[in-house]
Amino acid sequence: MSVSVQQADFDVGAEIAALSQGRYEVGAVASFVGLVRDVSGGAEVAAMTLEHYPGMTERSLEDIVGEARRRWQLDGVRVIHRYGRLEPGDRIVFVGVAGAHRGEAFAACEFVMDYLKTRAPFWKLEETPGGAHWVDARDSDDSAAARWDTESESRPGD
Amino acid sequence: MSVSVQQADFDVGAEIAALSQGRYEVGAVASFVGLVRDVSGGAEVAAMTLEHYPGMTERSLEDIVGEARRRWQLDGVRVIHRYGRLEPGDRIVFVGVAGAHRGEAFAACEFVMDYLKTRAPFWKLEETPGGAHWVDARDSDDSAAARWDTESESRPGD
Amino acid sequence: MNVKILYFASLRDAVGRAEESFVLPSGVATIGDLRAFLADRGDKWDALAEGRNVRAARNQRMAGPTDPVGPGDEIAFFPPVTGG
Amino acid sequence: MNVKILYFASLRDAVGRAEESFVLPSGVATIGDLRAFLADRGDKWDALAEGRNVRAARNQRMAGPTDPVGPGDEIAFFPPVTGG
Repeated sequence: MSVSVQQADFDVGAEIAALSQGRYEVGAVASFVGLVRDVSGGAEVAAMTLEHYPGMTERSLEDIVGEARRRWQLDGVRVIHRYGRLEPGDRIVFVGVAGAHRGEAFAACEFVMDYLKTRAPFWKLEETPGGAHWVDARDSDDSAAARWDTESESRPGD
Repeated sequence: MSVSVQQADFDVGAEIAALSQGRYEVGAVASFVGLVRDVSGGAEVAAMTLEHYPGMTERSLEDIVGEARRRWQLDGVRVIHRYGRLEPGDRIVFVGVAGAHRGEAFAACEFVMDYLKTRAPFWKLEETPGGAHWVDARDSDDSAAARWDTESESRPGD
Repeated sequence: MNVKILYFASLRDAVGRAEESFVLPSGVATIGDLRAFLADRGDKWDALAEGRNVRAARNQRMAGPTDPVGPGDEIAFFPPVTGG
Repeated sequence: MNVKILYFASLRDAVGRAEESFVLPSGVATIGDLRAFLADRGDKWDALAEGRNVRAARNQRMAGPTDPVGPGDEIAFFPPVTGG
């Protein structure tokens, strides 16, 4: 099970350990944790609610993991994304990638995050002193995802 | 204390959590765990012993962390490197970087690993069926480190 | 020729519904056709008008305006995603 | 004009010692001078000869062949590092 969409929090240390558990060919585990910040575009954020599209969410994350596995030689990939109401400091997302060498693991982990940011159907509703409002998509996320369309797939350190 | 050089294992989940604990401006924690593999250059590896240069090791890691903090806007950096005898599956190194956004955190984490690989005074002695031998440095590590000399410091997703 | 249409996030708030069952009129063959037809309802449906930043999915996969719409499809409209 | 010299890993194995206290001869002003002087001891000290892949540190920071050597310095010679 490489993809989970859930309300519950997750255990980062256990997830990272599971990616190399009993797999002695794994030399590198790159991972990412995304957290709720208490500021957004200058406004104070008291909490946010993550809405998603059940069914499509899991499918889109599985597609992204599949694409990462096609692009790089990987031993394991794990994605967890939460939904529901979250407060500043809460974990939102985990991506962990295991491989023989660090170049592949880093590249694939960042790739999964960049694609997730533009392709997985989640939307954030932020609670600020000015009221609740939907977060706008960021252009920088589009450009982060777009560079994987052109960039060479192999990177130094592989 | 951002740098530790130690024989003991470490708690990955606790280290990652500490990087954002009580810091609600942190939106991204990128991290890396390096592990002992059971193969190296085609040979079976039963164990390895990591030698280091006490004093210089800590200093070189602190220099690398300082350089990362100069290049990117970061909220926290943590490096742990073990020495002594380790077996396949054992953790060798941890690098964790906290920042507001993921682009900076990913870049700085990979930068620290690439610099560490070519600048921190550690040497691996591998135990294989053919006897113990010192691991040769890899050219790909030099090229991975060298790209940070020329590459633009800002990246998409920041 | 029924399709299920879903609306999410700010777009759901704008059109005032999360879901509808919709009988495809003749001439509505693509996602783009469907969106234009819905926008033509006027008033709050303006949120789907051309120029608005709306994304679509067909059967739970991202879809473009030229992708076909067929009977039994699940079509979703939503703003650009903001997860992660 | 004493310096402390350290040897690590395969280079220590080759020269057969981990450390020595060394009185700088006149004319030995740089890391490169020192390395050449040590290599001239011959036999196993060939491991430090020109062309061998040896790195150096001065007072616990990476140093190049043109960096100066002075009294009280801690100079280390070692193969390229392989940590991480």
